Amino acid sequence: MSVSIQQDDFDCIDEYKLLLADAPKIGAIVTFCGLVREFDQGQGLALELEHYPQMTEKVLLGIIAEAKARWPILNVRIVHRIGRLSLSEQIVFVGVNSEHRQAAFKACHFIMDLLKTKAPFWKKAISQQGDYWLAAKACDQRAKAAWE
Amino acid sequence: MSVSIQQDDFDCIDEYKLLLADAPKIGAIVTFCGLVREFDQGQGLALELEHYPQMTEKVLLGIIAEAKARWPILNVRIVHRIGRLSLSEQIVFVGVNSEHRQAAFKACHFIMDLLKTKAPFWKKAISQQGDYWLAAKACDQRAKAAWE
Amino acid sequence: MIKILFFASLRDQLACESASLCYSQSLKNIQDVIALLSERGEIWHKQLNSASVKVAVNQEMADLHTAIKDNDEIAFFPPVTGG
Amino acid sequence: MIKILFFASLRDQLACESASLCYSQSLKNIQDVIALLSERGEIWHKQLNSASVKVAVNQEMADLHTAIKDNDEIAFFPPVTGG
Repeated sequence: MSVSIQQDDFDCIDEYKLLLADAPKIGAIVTFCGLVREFDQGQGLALELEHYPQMTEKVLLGIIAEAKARWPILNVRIVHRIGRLSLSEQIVFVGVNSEHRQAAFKACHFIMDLLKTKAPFWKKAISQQGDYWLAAKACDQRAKAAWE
Repeated sequence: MSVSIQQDDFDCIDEYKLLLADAPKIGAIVTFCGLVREFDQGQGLALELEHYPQMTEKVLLGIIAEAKARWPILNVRIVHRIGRLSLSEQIVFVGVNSEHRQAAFKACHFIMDLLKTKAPFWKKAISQQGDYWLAAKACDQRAKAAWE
Repeated sequence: MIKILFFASLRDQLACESASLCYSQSLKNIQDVIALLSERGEIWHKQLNSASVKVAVNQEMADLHTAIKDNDEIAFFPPVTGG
Repeated sequence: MIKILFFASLRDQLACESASLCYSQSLKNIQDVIALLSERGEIWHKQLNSASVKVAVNQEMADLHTAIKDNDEIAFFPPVTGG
């Protein structure tokens, strides 16, 4: 299991291959990739991602440990980018492998829901309508609460 | 949305890129990949996958239509291999993209659970312990029932 | 003519991949088709009347009471195990 | 010394990225730290007493009653929005 926080883009195929390396012990790989979606009716230009360095890794490793305690998963890989990201760019990758699919599906979904509400990242919208910090969403809190 | 049934291996990155092509309209891509896991205490050699040609595509397109009716997803890609597959080989890929992550997570999980119980594929185990047809699993029926 | 297909372990047990039946008005539904095929011998009777056997008519899942007509394609198979 | 960090919109509003406080035994918990920082002005008072502000001590989530000690790193920030 490993976590990378980086400005550079990542290659999903490299991340996927890392999870594939556990075959034939594993039968399932589930991946999530989050992208910069268009916003402000086409006037959004980019997101600027900031984080709290040492805490981020600590929180993400804690979330992975919690997922491992809940489901029989073998390996987890998290990559999260920081800095300025244009529309369509990759922001975050979460990949999980396991023997059976249910564990990988649930763990990957759980990790994303907890990352969204616990990992110290913040997004600033860069927009033709002006720049502004994004507000946390109530639906993300509800998604996290559903795992409790 | 598209479905491929093929003997040849598939490249996850090609499938991923197809789903990425909808950016910046989408903010989430969830993928599942199923692999041939080791079995029979290391004596398993391969799986032989058989299917019912025209019905398979019909069932899979029906499952995709059901997922689209339940969640706001944009695109779905399913690839399922047939023929003889050795340990560690890729069997099936399901990829879903959407604006928000919950829809892609749920739809991808749903499609796999329904594929497992409704799509006419059968697996024969090729093993040093002898060849045999795999039996359907009760847990797969329960996973499907949980979506009703 | 009605085309009948058998898949996977069921095909192996019956040693038969496909068969054709002449359509007649006495073949109203799947139950009638199974009754007719069961006359082929003990193994046919046993396998086609098993609680686990699945049936599709024209590539759509069906059951014992599904009506059939001339030129239908009927498939019998065990529970699916793909993915 | 206690190191204080501010992130994202909170840092922008306070126009302050980091600060240091001399540790003293009167600084028992986060509440005491907020009281001391609030003396810096109206904006500090308002922002640090907001219901939405989050706090971490040594990179672990904390609350008003979390005890502090010398050399701790305390961070204040708005609700997270990553992923």
